[in-house]
Amino acid sequence: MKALGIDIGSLTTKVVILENGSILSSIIIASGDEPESSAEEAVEKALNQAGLSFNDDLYIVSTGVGRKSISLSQQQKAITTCLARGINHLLPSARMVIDMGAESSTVVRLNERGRVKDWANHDKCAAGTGIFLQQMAKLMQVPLEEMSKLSLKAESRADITSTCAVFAESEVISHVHRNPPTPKEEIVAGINYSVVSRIMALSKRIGIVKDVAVTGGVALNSGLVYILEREMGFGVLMPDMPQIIAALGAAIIARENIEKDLS
Amino acid sequence: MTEAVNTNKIKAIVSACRIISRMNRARPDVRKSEMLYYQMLNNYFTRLLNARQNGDFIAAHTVFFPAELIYAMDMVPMHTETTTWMISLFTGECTDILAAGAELGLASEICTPHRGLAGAFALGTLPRPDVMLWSNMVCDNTAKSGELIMEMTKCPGFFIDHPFKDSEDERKYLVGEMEDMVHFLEEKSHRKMDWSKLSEIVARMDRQIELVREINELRKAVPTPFHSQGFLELVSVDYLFPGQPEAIEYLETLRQELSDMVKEGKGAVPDERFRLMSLFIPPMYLMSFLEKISQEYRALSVVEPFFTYWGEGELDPGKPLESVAKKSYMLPEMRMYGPMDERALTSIVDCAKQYKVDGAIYYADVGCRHTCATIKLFKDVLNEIDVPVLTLDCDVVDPTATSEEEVREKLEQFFELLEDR
Amino acid sequence: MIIAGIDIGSRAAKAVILKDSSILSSVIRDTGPESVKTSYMVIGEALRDARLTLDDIQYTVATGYGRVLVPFANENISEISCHARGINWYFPSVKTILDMGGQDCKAINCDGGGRVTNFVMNDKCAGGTGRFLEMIAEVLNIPLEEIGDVSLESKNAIPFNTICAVFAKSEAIVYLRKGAAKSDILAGLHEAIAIRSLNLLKRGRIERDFSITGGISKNKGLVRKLTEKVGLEPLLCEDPQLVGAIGAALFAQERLTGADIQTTKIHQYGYSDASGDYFITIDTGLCDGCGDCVKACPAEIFVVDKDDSGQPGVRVKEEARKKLAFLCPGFQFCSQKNTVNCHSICPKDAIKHSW
Amino acid sequence: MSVASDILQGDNSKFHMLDRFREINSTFPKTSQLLDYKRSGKKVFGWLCTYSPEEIMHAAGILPIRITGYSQETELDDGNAYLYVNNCSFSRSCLQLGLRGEYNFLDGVVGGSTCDGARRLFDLWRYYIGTPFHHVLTVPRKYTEKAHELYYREVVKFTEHLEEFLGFKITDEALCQSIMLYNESRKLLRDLYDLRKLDNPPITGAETMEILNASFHMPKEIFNEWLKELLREISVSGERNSGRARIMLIGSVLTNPEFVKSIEDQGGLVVTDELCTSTRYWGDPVVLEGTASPIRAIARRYLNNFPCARMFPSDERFNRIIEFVHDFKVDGVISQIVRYCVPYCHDLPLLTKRLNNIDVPVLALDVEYGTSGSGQIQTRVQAFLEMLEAKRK
Repeated sequence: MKALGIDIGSLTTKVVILENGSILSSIIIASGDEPESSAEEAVEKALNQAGLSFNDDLYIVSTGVGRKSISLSQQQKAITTCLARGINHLLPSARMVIDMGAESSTVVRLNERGRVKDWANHDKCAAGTGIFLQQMAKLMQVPLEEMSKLSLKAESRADITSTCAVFAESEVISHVHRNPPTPKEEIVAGINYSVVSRIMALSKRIGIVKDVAVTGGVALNSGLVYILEREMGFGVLMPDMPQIIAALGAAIIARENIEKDLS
Repeated sequence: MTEAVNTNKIKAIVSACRIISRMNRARPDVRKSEMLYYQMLNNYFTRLLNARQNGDFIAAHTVFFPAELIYAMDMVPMHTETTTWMISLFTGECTDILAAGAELGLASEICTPHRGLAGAFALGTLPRPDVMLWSNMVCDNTAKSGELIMEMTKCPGFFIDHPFKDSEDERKYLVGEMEDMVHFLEEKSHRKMDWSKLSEIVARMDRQIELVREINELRKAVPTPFHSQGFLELVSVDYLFPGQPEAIEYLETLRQELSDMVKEGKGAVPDERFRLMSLFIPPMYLMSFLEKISQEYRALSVVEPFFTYWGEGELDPGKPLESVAKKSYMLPEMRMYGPMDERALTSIVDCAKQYKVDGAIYYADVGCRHTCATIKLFKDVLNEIDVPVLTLDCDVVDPTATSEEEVREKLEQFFELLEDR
Repeated sequence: MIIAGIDIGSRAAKAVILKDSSILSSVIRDTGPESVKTSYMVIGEALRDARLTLDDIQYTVATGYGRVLVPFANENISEISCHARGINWYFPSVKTILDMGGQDCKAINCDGGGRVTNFVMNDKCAGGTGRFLEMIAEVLNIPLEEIGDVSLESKNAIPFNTICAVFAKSEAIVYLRKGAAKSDILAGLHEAIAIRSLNLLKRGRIERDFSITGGISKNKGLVRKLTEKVGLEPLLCEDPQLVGAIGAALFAQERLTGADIQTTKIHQYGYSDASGDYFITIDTGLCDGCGDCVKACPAEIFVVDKDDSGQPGVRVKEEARKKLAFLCPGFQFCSQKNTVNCHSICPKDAIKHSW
Repeated sequence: MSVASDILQGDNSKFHMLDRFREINSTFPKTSQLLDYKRSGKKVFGWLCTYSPEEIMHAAGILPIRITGYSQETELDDGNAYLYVNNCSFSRSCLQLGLRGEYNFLDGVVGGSTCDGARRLFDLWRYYIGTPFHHVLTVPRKYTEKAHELYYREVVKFTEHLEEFLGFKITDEALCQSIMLYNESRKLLRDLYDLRKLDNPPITGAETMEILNASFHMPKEIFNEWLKELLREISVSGERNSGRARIMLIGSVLTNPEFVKSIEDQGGLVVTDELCTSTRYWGDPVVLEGTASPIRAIARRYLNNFPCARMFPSDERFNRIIEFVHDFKVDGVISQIVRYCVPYCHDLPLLTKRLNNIDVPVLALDVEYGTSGSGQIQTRVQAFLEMLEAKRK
């Protein structure tokens, strides 16, 4: 019996298949309007990759925003639980996970057993991490990858203080239209910094403890992670595939359930 | 502002109470206390509705204003915040009164109950009072909302300045404020303060507090006998009926019911899973939803340090005014709104231990700066004794603040966390 | 006298060139991340269309987010003043303006001379701005231009819990997952925005006539909802996005002449509805009220009378203004059928059709 | 810490003394006088709002300085984590500075139970930062004799607490001297403001704010001398400022001169204000005559002083504002309210009505503490000024 975890995010859907502790296959696809179909598509791809099919008997655990809207999972688990499990599997020393997703960021504290001790989501007006960065990239007409490079170049940064993603955007615009205009890289650095400072506020609310691991698509933005480390005052851990950690956690839970059923 | 009174929303509260009572009568398993509770609400708002016709003297007042004095002068009290809450609770609808508040030019930073009640007066949802009474207990909003309402409804008003700390001088000052207020009321209403009646009320208030303490004792039982959102009954009974006979009747009935359940070892839900501490007030418009969730996950609120957990002390009918002043310092809420000293912090820890709570839910009403400013503080204190705290961003009355989906999502995460431990 | 108005908005940049208070050319482009470039781009295109060079422009006023960064502008004036002045040029009777821009939403009150008497702006919450609708359009992947029309298809609108751009989005996603119709989601959101705009308007004064400017006013669904909420039929001009730039140009003209240009004005009659724009513009600056068009028009929609300043001029009949689409077949069609028509016969070429 | 003032140093100022005030602001809290003070073994106390009697501290040989936040709007991650986003950015800004050790040099903090933000700031300050001495006075919200009696008792308790902490008594002579000193700065500041009543005031609002900011963070002995010198400079300078309209600034705590400058750069001549960081700070003198004790005189002054929106009845404040509108020939009022500054939010509708009744338009801005007035705010100010001009036509 194969343990399979699906993480249905607002932008991407991730699937991880486990076989006794090791990742058999993992897949990331863009989420469509229909979570059901995106889930099926992702699972199918993952199965093919692992040389399996729907006929093999599978135990599926789903997580992420869309976890409830799919029929093919035996169990649904909250993103926090899965993040904890996933990171604990890869980086057992981590006591804190900062997951920077598309819609929102979540900070999770783990106890010694790698279980969720506490967590915090963004307050009402500070949501939208990845999407925010995407829009900013579009606004600045800089490809997302370029953003992090640019921000690393900046000597100083523009102040972008608004917590509301949309108003931060108009702050960016007024930086663009300022006389003299603020240099691009400084604006980009400012954008990254504003995201980081929101995450810092979040982390401080539940208390920062080493080691800290970063996950989620935004974790790939090296410029942002650089600022984050500077603010934290120490280096952070980063798993190889930061986007799939929640899916991995779900798969691990699936495996645990399989074992439970066996015993 | 407007004299046109449109009390449909209050009527809605009344009819809702009637319907609930009717439904309850049909239920064999219904708590008698619950029947009484809705009867009381029904009476409170019916009396308010008919006050004009009956030529009664309506005294509008903000939360934690000593309504004992109003009752003692035989006036009809109108608890402005609670009324706004109830509107939200029973109609699930307060967008228009909030919008009306905004149109007055009240910024969205002003907490919804106060923006709402200003709007409610503007729309004539609340009847025009004969006097507006308010105090700065507990926050800047309660301190400030009175004047605008006075100007809108063109009615006289009195502001009781409630000192911040608790000392001889400050109590003396508070009593002085109340004396002045009584003179003001006597002058405006041409009624005399009935001091003997006030003493009776104080005596009953003392009994009332005692009963709540006993009820809280019973709630320590595992499994806990009182249903999750039940504590709001206790809160509104104190807000609306301080020292009133019906309050005593309700509380005695409830205490009896609970002690019976405890004797039989019966819990409010079949095999309770999580015992929760509630910090601050849950969103009114999600009340039934939260009750449903607590049934679903068998997770109940067993203690609310700042809402049902009275401070030490007794009231002395011999010194009625002093007692009313003293009560304001014994209020559970006072621990939170006064100086945040050790007293407040230790009390939470004690509650957590005595009531064997598994976790605490912090309702972070985005409009309430007081409560939100202490989230971190309480989280740290409770985490020290290994009690996880869930912070739920919400608003007491504004349904646009949080949707059921958001709240369910967070609660499920929290219960998973508790499960995992 | 040739002057220019430049409006560098948060999302779109506009340029208008006026000659003796009639439009020579106008341009609308997206605002890039470098507004200096953008401003040169739009004025360049406008000049090309008008076959002019920058030297021909006697005075330029800039407005909008990027107003301070227009190198060739003689002066910059806030978009609030410019919108009031601009709308007054189209509809002198307008006292209340709702300007729905990309990043902010403004309720403006002005007097008969297009002077601002009061204004309110949306605060620290972007719900109800163009950006908000863009985000929603992205989620539902429907082109922004179409969401208004789609919302009109809704049978039962979904009541929305929030107008926070960020959260409304995630809520929309939730509803999508539940399989709700996009039209119903959009209808719900449009409802929410309309209510929000109404509150904004109420914080100022709501008096006749009422007009909506800015890109969003092209959104038929929203205009419908606003009309319901406000209870006033809004006067909509042909190109709501240009109002700011025209206002700026008019200020430029005022600076040159010093005189108030209220007397010479373009008059616009008509409306736009789901089926399209139906406007007849008469340049009263050129029109001498000869009345030839009155005779020429088969639909008899014209009438000659005196304006406020007693000048004779041709107008579109009061009763015809609201049903132009039915009375007048439109210039294309009419010009094919009748060799003699209002355009051909007008000695001053003062009449224009939008369809 | 004070980026804004650094920027200001850029434009070469007309007055030599002004630069010295700016230097204080740009170096605070590492100001030379402060450091000297500490080195000489003297104590420095921080006070938070205008209801904390400075004279008492000064008479005890303590240097009282005002606790202010970052001079610029900035990310407040600590502030947000501890005080949550819905407490005003001023209290969050102050707390963050405290949490980051910027105020570690303080020997004590003093405040009043003036508003929720201040109260909570002090609760968290005590719990997370801790300062050797910590005192919060109950400040009544009324002007009644009973209220005065209570506040007097509070000031006495504060004095006793202080004496206990210091181990010596504060003499009446010392108190009287402190009162003289502080009254002198109040008088000098009033003289400065009188200059702004002129049709072409010699000093701008932004410059005035630099002076006030310095006054919070330096010994009054030196401040008074400097200000005298500056007033002399001004009197001979023949400077004249003119603008499109005469503006009065009202509302929440404001310390960033950049904000005022952004209004003045657009032609708005800021001629006066109603802010706890200026007029409400130096408002009224302490009147010693006919009072039993200096402490009584101090207590009476602080409670009766130009009121904060927290006080009741609000018309006390409104009337003072209207008085200023007339005295300074104000064309329009700009109200800047820091988000979640609830007392001012509540007053705004009432005040706007009263000002409109005397045909004075009000521009309501809600801002974050430290804002430099860029972006959207600039547009509104510009439109407001254009409106005022059009109104005059």
